[in-house]
Amino acid sequence: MSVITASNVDVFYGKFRAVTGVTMDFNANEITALIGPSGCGKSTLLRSLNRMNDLVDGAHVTGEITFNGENIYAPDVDAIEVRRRIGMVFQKPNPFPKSIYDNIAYGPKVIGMKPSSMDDLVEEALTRAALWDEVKDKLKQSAFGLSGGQQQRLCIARTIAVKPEVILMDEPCSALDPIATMRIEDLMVELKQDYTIIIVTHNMQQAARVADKTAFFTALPDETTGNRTGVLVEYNETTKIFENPDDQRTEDYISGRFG
Amino acid sequence: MSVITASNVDVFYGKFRAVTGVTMDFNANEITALIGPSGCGKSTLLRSLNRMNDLVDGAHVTGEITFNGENIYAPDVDAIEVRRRIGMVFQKPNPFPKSIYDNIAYGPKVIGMKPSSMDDLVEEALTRAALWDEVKDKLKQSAFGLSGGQQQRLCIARTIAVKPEVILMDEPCSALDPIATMRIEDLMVELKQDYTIIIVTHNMQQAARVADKTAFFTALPDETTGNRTGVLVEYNETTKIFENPDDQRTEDYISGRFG
Amino acid sequence: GGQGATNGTGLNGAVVADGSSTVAPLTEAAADLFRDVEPGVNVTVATSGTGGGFEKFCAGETDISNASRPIKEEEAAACAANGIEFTELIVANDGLAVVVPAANDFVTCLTVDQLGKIWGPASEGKINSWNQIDPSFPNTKLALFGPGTDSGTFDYFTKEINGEEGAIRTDYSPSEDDNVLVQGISGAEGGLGFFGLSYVTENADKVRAVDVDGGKGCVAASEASVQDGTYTPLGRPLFVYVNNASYSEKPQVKSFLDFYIEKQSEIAELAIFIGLTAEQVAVAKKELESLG
Amino acid sequence: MKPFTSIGKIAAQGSVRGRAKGGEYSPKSIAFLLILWASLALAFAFLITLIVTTFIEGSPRLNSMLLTEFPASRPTQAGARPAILGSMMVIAFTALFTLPLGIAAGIHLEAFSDRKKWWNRVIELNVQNLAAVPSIVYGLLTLGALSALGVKDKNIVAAGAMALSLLILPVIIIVTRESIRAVPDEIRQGSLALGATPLQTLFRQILPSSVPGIATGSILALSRALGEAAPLLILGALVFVSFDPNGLLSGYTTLPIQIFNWTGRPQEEFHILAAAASIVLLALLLAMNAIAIVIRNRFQKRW
Amino acid sequence: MSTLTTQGGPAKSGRPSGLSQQSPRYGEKAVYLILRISAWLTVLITAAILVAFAIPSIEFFQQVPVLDFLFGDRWAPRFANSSFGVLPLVTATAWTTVIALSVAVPFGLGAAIFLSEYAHPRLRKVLKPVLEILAGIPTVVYGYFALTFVQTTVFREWLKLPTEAFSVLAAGIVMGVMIIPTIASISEDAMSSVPQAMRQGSAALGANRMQTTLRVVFPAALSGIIAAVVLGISRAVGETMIVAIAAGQQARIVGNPLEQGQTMTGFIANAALGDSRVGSLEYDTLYAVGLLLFILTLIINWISIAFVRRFREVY
Ligand SMILES: Nc1ncnc2c1ncn2[C@@H]1O[C@H](COP(=O)(O)OP(=O)(O)OP(=O)(O)O)[C@@H](O)[C@H]1O
Ligand SMILES: Nc1ncnc2c1ncn2[C@@H]1O[C@H](COP(=O)(O)OP(=O)(O)OP(=O)(O)O)[C@@H](O)[C@H]1O
Ligand SMILES: [Mg+2]
Ligand SMILES: [Mg+2]
Repeated sequence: MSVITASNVDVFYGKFRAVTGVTMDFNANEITALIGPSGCGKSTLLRSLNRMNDLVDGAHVTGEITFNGENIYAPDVDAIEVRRRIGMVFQKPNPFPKSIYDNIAYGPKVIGMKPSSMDDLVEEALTRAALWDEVKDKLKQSAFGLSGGQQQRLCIARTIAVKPEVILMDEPCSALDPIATMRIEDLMVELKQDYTIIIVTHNMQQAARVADKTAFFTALPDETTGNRTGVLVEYNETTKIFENPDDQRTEDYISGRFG
Repeated sequence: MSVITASNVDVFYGKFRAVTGVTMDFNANEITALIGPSGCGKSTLLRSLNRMNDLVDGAHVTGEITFNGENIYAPDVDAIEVRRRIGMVFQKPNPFPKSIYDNIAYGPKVIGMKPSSMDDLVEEALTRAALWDEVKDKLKQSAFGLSGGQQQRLCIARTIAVKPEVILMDEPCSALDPIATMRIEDLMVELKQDYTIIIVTHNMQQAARVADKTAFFTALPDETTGNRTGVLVEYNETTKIFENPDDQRTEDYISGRFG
Repeated sequence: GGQGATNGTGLNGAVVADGSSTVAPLTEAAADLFRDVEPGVNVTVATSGTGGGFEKFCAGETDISNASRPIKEEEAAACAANGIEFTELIVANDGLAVVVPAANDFVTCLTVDQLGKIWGPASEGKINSWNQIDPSFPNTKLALFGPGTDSGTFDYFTKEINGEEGAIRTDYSPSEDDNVLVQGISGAEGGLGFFGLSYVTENADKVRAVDVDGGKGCVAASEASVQDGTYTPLGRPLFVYVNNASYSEKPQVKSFLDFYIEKQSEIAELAIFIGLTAEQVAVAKKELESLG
Repeated sequence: MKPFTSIGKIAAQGSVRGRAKGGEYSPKSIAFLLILWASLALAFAFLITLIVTTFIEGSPRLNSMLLTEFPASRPTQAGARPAILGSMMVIAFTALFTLPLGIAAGIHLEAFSDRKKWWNRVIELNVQNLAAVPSIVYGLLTLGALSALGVKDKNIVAAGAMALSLLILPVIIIVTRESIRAVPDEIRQGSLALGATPLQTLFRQILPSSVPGIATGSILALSRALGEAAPLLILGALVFVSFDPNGLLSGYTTLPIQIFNWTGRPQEEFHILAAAASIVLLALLLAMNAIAIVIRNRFQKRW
Repeated sequence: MSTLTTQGGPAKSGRPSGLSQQSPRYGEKAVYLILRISAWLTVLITAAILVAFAIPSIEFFQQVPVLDFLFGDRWAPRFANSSFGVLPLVTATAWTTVIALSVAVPFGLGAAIFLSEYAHPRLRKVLKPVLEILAGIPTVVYGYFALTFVQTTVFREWLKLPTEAFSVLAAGIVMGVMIIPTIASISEDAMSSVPQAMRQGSAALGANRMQTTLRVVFPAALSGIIAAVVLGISRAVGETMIVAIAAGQQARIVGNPLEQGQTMTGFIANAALGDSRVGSLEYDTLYAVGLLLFILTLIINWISIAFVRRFREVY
């Protein structure tokens, strides 16, 4: 069952077309990985899936992106609600300059959730993000005191706390060491029971390890302007992409990596 | 033949001992990789090899580090001269806000080299760094216009231009995409004909691909204070480390990665 | 710059004046007119106040000291101690006007005694309403305005009206800026204040002067009454003091002062003061001649 | 481990259509934005009224005579020439005194002082404190210092420039420090790793990169000094100057003082003149700010 | 590709192979010395302030007991029957400062939030320099505006407020307007330097712009905002021309904002315009009040530094 679908999506920054003609479905309770060389528009596409691109001046989307069948760019859709339902974790851990507890409680508060016990909600979010044991004694301390990997898990916990349906992750491990990376990968696999996860990564092994499906993007010169623009080359089961890709460019990219 | 030797080196930040008791030799014309989990002191040790740590408030080194047999922390040794002879490339490409040409010419100028032709010197440095063909038509343009991978090669070229004997690299590819990474790895292998290279990396495959020798570090609780401090666990031929490590912790780390 | 136009006798050098801010516009006007004749001479006019001016004058720092009152004994002594000889010149007349809002329709004349009752230190906090001055006046709150404590005008008024320099009730609104006083008086129903006649002339739409009875009946402040001495006690002369040595040794100083007296009526008109009587002019000329 | 009752499995939660309660267009958000708009608009409206009324009042005398003539007792013939020149000269000397000193001190504090030494922290704290001292205190300080040195003539260009220099020196130091701090540490490390000395790194990498910040901050500080009247009044700056100031020891007046003096005159024409002179002063400020913007745009580097 | 002859092997660099210093670099030592001396000069300035203010102040306090000065409620230094209680000046300063801040802080922060969080970058690029220029309008101009327009036209003619020629309210409000650009500009800097990642993180949780602004950006920028407000306080306490012109010159305890009052700076400006002889009691009075003003700004500044330390966030 597809939760998010993109049909013929172009994303522009002003006049510059960063992504062209992407059509793909993202399935519920699966991890989908987006891979491809730098600048091919992975982050751009990801941000357009939950309207984070609205925050970038001049960015706009054509084509259709639906969430549970509804066009998220329809005029009567509130971007705020979209973002609450489709959460996002960023490349660099970005905890708020608040205590660990307040980092988690912030989301539920601003969206007006009224949990019977905020403490329980914080504990559960941290537990799901496999962070509870490490921080339970210092909930009132600043989140900046955590290590990079812990901060990233905090950001995941924060996202879980507002009960989204989809979690977008943009290179969530690139700032982390292998051990922290492993923990987050384990976490992703665990979370996909309940959430749909879409992840951008440069790390081919990571995609191979965690993703159910993988999409390979690359940047090609635009037919009309000649500027380079991101296109979807191939989208398939992860094993297929890594073992027996249909497209030569996918093969080159993947084998180049393993060369 | 060992170019740099460390004997029983401890590195402190103020009272905090970040690295404890490291003894190891770095051989000429080889690539040595330093691996280990985040915070185990790889960068700290690397920076102490060319006295970049002098720039950090409160950092100091005990034990002995020699370069060509001379103790680089001896009182009459000039840190500036040490840094010229032992160059460094950083995790994030850090070109100067100048033209590509001036980025390369800067080093030779400040250390008072008087090359017969600066143009030749620039060309040669860029050629060695496998960047010449890509930039030869835009030498006067700002270095910020280059892609991340090009910027990193520019930084390598800049380092080569002052003719160091050793090049230290601290995660030089972590900000780059796989294709740019590959080019830099090729470059390292080529450069080791003339230079001694010491590289810190989080990417196990990278170490396996390029390094002659690999050292595995980890952080252990200090016997006296209980603070975690970096120690050298195992140092050997790369193949040995990856295929048949002596230490269980090395094995765990490496296999965890590949898990 | 600015020089090089028609040259009188081609004098140059500086004439340094300092002192009362009341008299400064007069000396500035003189300097202004003088520049047309002797563009090479730099006349500077600073305003350190009458006392501050004398301090510099007696230290030999200035050639001319503007003063809104005669020099005091201790000031003269300071001059003598430094070997500074000087000459006093009257350069214009001024009337201190007693001022009410233009809209005030009940006061036309105040006696010196009434003024003393209004302004005396003893009235502080006690005399607060116009009908305490004269029962025929309405029960309107008195709002008093006057120059700040640093001016020659303040010294003069307190001495003439309250008998001692500086003796005055402290609950009036002082300002060194006469325009501010005009604003204040015109805006208060029961406003009353005192300052130079020129500000009344220029602000006839906002304030008016009342007559003053110095014992010989009500006299309006005007050019004639000030010049003929009937506007007592608030008519007063304005002075400049000249350093004798400067006058005899610096041709530009001599030339400037001669010009000052020669053109006094034009200058007074420019600065909106009252010119000298023929008699006063003769005295001044004689003083200058005696300096050589 | 507790069961995840309150988070649990995420069921479909209905439509994303319609305005969320805390949405971008909730009444609260719109009210908030209106308040922000209003504060900006009101502040600007007030200031623009101020400028426009000044402009309207001064426009009859906004002619070349204002720039070329000396002050005069006849308002129709008076101009602000010596005041304009005086302002420019005082500001020029202020810049000359304070820029080298302030930049050097800023460099020392930011780049070379060891913050572990208590005296360096004292200097830092001291600079912060000096930046908050009112201008009139610097006027009194200069007056007192000159009296103590036995200088009699305090209404000379040198004294005015000294008071204003003291006033803006701490600001220049702080601006320098901030601009240097804004240069990424990678640039510094990159240079040092090539064998450049700290001073070479400073002069060839860090300072060129901080030029926009230092220049903009300094010009803003200087334009503040340009509008100051209080400290100069305390020093007894002249009000009637019939000559062009011609050096450090020359008497002078400045535009703010001339304006203050003219507004104090009885004749309405002088008030008009004062308004016109205010416009000239604003034009000078505008010119200085334009220079700052040009410098900022020309030298600005993107990291 | 040219051959690598000049590049050569690193060992053949032609320089001595030892690591000891190649030249003593005397020039560099001289430069360091110059830099250090410049920094120390600032301490000299403070020392000079202290000495310059201490000497006349000591003379003053030999004639006027410190307690009479600090707690006396009648300030009449130049009248025949003189008195030196500084409280009237302090109350007037307090009134004008509080009024100015209650104008400048809300409006300044409102403008700053708008510019940093809502305005289009191009609009911000135009408005910010305009604000900075407005901050440079000479205060003499503000002063007359306060007196003739705000006090006379607005308060008395339009609103018919029971006030006379001057009021601390008119001076305070206009002073507040004067300070708005300062507070707005510095707080805008502080908020703009909060990393974009914070805003994105908040938006991704479903917070709207107002929530992001008030609950994430504002607290994160708090130390900078406090610094801006404190700078505003110092400007208000130290501002001279506006109060000298519009607040009035009568030194008396100010009971309500429609009254006039002489502030500390107003007194200094007026007294300095007059003829105080060096060494006279009047002259010393100037410095005693100046010293009090200096100490007050120091105290405000120290409090602010303590606050900023407490709230500083490192990203
Ligand atoms: N805010 C922006 N304004 C204008 N252009 C942008 C913006 N963000 C990205 N781009 C451009 O859009 C293209 C795609 O960028 P994007 O960041 O999506 O690439 P990416 O695939 O995520 O790369 P990476 O792997 O380096 O993160 C690039 O050419 C980039 O320069
Ligand atoms: N400038 C510094 N001051 C104080 N402590 C520091 C400083 N730099 C690093 N440390 C500490 O020293 C220890 C080793 O840090 P280091 O950066 O060398 O680790 P690393 O192995 O390079 O980690 P990573 O893989 O994350 O780069 C860490 O505990 C770190 O917090
Ligand atoms: Mg990306
Ligand atoms: Mg590191």
